[in-house]
Amino acid sequence: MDIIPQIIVNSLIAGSIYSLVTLGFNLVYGATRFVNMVPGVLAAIGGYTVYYLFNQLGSNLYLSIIAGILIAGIFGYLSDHLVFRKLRRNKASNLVSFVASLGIFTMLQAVISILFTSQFQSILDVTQSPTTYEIFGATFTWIQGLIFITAIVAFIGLALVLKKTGFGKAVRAVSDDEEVSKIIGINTDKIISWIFFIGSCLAGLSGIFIGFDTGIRPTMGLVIVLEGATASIIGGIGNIYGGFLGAFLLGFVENFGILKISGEWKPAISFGLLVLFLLFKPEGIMNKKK
Amino acid sequence: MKAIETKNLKKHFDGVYAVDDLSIKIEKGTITSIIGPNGSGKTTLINTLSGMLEMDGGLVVIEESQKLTKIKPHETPAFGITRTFQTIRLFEQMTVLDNILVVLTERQVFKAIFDKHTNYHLKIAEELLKKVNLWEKKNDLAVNLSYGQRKLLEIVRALAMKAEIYLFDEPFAGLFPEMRKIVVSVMEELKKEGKTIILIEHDMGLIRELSDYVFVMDSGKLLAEGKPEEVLKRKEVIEAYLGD
Amino acid sequence: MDYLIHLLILFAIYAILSLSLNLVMGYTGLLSVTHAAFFGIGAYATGILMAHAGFGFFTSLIIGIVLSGILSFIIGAILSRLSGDYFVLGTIGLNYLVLAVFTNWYDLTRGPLGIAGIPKPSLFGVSFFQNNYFLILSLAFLVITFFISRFIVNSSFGRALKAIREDQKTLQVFGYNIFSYKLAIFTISGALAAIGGSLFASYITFINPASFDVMQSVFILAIVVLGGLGNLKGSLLGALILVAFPEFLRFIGFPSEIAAQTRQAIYGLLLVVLMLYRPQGLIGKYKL
Amino acid sequence: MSKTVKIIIWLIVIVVVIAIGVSLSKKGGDTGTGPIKIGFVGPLTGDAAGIGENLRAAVEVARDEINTAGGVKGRQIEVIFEDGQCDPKAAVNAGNKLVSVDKVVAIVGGLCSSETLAITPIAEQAKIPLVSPASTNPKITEAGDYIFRFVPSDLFQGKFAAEYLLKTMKKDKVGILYCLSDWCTGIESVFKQNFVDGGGKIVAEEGYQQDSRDLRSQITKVKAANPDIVYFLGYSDASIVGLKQLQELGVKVPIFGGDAWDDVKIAEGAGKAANDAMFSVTAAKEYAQSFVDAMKAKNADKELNTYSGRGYDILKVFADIMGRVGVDSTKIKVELYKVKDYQGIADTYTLDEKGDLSSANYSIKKFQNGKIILVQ
Repeated sequence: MDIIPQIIVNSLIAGSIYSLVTLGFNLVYGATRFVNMVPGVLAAIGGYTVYYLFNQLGSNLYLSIIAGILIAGIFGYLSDHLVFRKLRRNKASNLVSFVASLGIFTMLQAVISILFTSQFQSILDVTQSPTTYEIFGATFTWIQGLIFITAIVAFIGLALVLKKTGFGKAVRAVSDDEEVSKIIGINTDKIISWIFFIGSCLAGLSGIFIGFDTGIRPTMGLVIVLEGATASIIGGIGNIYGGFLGAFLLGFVENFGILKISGEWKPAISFGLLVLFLLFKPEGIMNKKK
Repeated sequence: MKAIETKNLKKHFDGVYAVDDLSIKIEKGTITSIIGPNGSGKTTLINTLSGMLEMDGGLVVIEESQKLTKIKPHETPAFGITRTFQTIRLFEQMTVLDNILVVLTERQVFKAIFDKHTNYHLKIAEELLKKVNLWEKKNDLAVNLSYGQRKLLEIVRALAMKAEIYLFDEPFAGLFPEMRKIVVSVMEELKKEGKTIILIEHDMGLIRELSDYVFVMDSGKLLAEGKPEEVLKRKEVIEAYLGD
Repeated sequence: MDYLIHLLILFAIYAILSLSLNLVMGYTGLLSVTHAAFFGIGAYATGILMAHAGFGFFTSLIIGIVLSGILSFIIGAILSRLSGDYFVLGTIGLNYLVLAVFTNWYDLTRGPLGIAGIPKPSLFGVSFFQNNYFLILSLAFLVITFFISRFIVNSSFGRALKAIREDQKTLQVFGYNIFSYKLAIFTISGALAAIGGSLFASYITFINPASFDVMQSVFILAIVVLGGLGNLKGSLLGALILVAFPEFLRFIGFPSEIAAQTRQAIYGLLLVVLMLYRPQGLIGKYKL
Repeated sequence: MSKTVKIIIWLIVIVVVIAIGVSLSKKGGDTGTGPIKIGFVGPLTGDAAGIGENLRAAVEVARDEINTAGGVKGRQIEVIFEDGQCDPKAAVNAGNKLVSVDKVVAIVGGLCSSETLAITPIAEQAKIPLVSPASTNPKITEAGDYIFRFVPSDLFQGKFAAEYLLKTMKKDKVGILYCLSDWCTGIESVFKQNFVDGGGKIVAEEGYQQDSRDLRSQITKVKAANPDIVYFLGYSDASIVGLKQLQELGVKVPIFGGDAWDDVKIAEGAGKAANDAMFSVTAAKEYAQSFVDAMKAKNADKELNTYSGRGYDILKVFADIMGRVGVDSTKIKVELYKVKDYQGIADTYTLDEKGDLSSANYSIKKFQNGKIILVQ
């Protein structure tokens, strides 16, 4: 049998999940200019919120999902409000912000482990086998289809918001130059808070989807945020269009890569790609060379 | 003898030329001022000459012999070029003394590991720092000095290089009169030693007082050149400034 | 009190690691999240040579140092071309790559099975099997590492490193080839970290890839940041605190089910608080 | 001047530290009164914490039973639980503390082979018997005189699986999926060798990271190689995901796994996707209802696996031996080598001269609608 269609589908699924994280990562990076590890742990928070509400308390699934997204968003907002905003006031360097984000990441990840144990958990009721669809001999489940569609919708939605609305203009202004935006009367703290909130909601959403598709565990965040960062470097850091493209490219390279070499090298492929891009095309595919 | 020349030098940012086909010649042993309104490309010129920006076209000639189309920053001392910065760039979280010693001591990696400063270096540093009244502050971090002191430290750091060509980017800006006097005397001393100084300055009084020759830049191009007293009288020069 | 000795040995190993990282981070200003890779290279070199090839500890140690030096030279050559955020991400990526090699180069590293039965060192017939002898050995290496590091930071080379940290572009104008400086300090730092790795392999007697992952790099980074950037004594202090702290929790009867996580939560919090109020660490001389 | 002073201070500090160390290193040992201390090392946090907590509960059940029955020669047993996190460094921390601070007379553990391999030198040096209920790494056989285990080495299981697939199931084209851990790679290499030697063919061999949750591309490759059967080695988490993804991707051939699948969580987590997937598992014994009830009382009945029973058996054996020869570690060791046909709740144990089980019996189980059923 021909396995190419299946590998393509696998790549698209992986790419869709990466793209959600990458969208959030790039949005926040664009405005704050530092590598933020927090979205990784927010993905875990999103997943665990749904797990807690839906699996443990038996709430409505859709309400749980909305709650999961919002709580990830709120945590992201709080991280900005309590830590990063102060660091901006202190004129802290991007490295200080990075270390602080690493601290928040480590701390929240540990708290999740204490509350929910380090065990792997599945969210959906798995005693029923999932509905699968077939296309050109490649199969995928309805949840994977949903992930793909959501990724596309989230991307288009975000692109439209940034292009068409006043809020989008303000976001772009802040991303271009925070100081100037402040001078021309934009409340940059407020805009950045919103950016954090939206970016974190996207990270939470990706965590929830990962929970549906496979499952969740407290330490899931590191790989998620690094894959997100890798995809955004490939596409062009801070550029949401580039990030979207980079996410899918990463998905394809990873999954096609192991066609030729054995599966155990999969993580090496993505990080190898990261290092190659850093060296030879650090501005990424979509950004202009500096 | 020309200390340094540019021939059709070009530097652009995203297609906007900051230095546009500039050809100037600077006589050795003189103080040459470069003036012009903000954004006329003065600092870009200095950055290009010191290798901090890559040139996009043209040529730089050192002492009428070495023709350069590409200048790497760490090679500029070999051409006898050193500089100060418009916005102060000290090694902030290092002591005043270390700021000087770092430009005096060994550059080769392997030698540098087994090298510490010698008394000779220390004597030079002492001499230089005393010149600008910073010797007592030698163990303070550069970041803790006052603005004027920082400006002076940057100037003596350049002096420590023992260069042939000094690029001073607004060395007087924000200084009190007594500090200005120190800087003026430093420059006169350098000139006496036969060194070449390229000075960016806005204060017309100082330019008249100090410089032997003036280039006026506007939008990356050469607008006028000549002796200060005659250039500063020209109509197009006055207009360029007033239009700013 | 073998337990105290054990803790002091761990302290010595982590102090060596944080001293060597401080050279790169605190003195040269390069935020590296890949130190566990060098730690691992040293450990694997010693483990493989001693357990599988029958070499002695000191030969393995020297080979480990040289090997780690060479590899960190190569890694440094890649990383020295990057700066800022790209540098940080590059170091994380390289840590993953090195880890992937540990995990997948089965014939050499025995993959996830790890290398077991690594012997303890012996010198002139004296075996360091007893922990108190091993402690002397570890402390001796710590002292050597400390003085090498101090020699380096007090030299002209060290002064130039600090200047790179402060403003590398300006330093270039004064005639420094900063690329070779960064490369040199990366190589030295990697080689010194290998000492920690060798001691670790020979002390724990068993190594597997999981000990050298990114979180381990983060832990070493936390030691350096906590103790103090740009101050070698800070690295000693940081290592002492972070090695002793979990044991303190253990002894005040903290429930062991959540001890490991609580420790993580606390040192995460510690990093945040330090960055907000004291970015140079406890006795640091440099703010990131 | 101040520099020399500093160096001298340093030297003094070092000398003092060493002097304290040497003087304190003389051991007290068991005093003959108070409770008898037994050490425990296992993952109480981290990925394997679930199995670790279960093992802990089983050891507690054994301890409570012994103590309620009057203890050992009138002395109560106290078990000191330390977290090894499945990490060598954490295990060494724990092992050192047990040996030198608590001065335990014997150790149960570790669970992961990485823990056990890291603490065996400590136990060996301190001459304290250590019995692992779960570490299957073949290396442990040679780990030392004081090192025992109540679980068969992986060598047995890899060989058993190869023979079972070839002879009983008559499948000779296998596709292997295995995780990158000591347990998976250990069994995989033995299996591979025996399977090929027995005339079988390996058509695909794909590894995956232990914490990976996306095995689709590996499975796609395995499926494309058209195997008769898939040999899938993994721990609970990855196995749940992998079994689901095998089903999603339409792999219709039988699936066979290893003893880590003896975990109800997989049956529940993977649901129908796991149906009919078989696995080899050590020990055929069904737990007695009293043990299950006691575990239930500790809230630990959800993931009853073979290891918890083995942990229970180890503590019972310790109590039995100490009741006969006292708490002298060397005597306990000698008695451990004499364990023969000991009827435990999880298995019947006979130890060989290396401290390993002399033979291993495997049975076959399978998943069925969220439950685990014994096949043979």
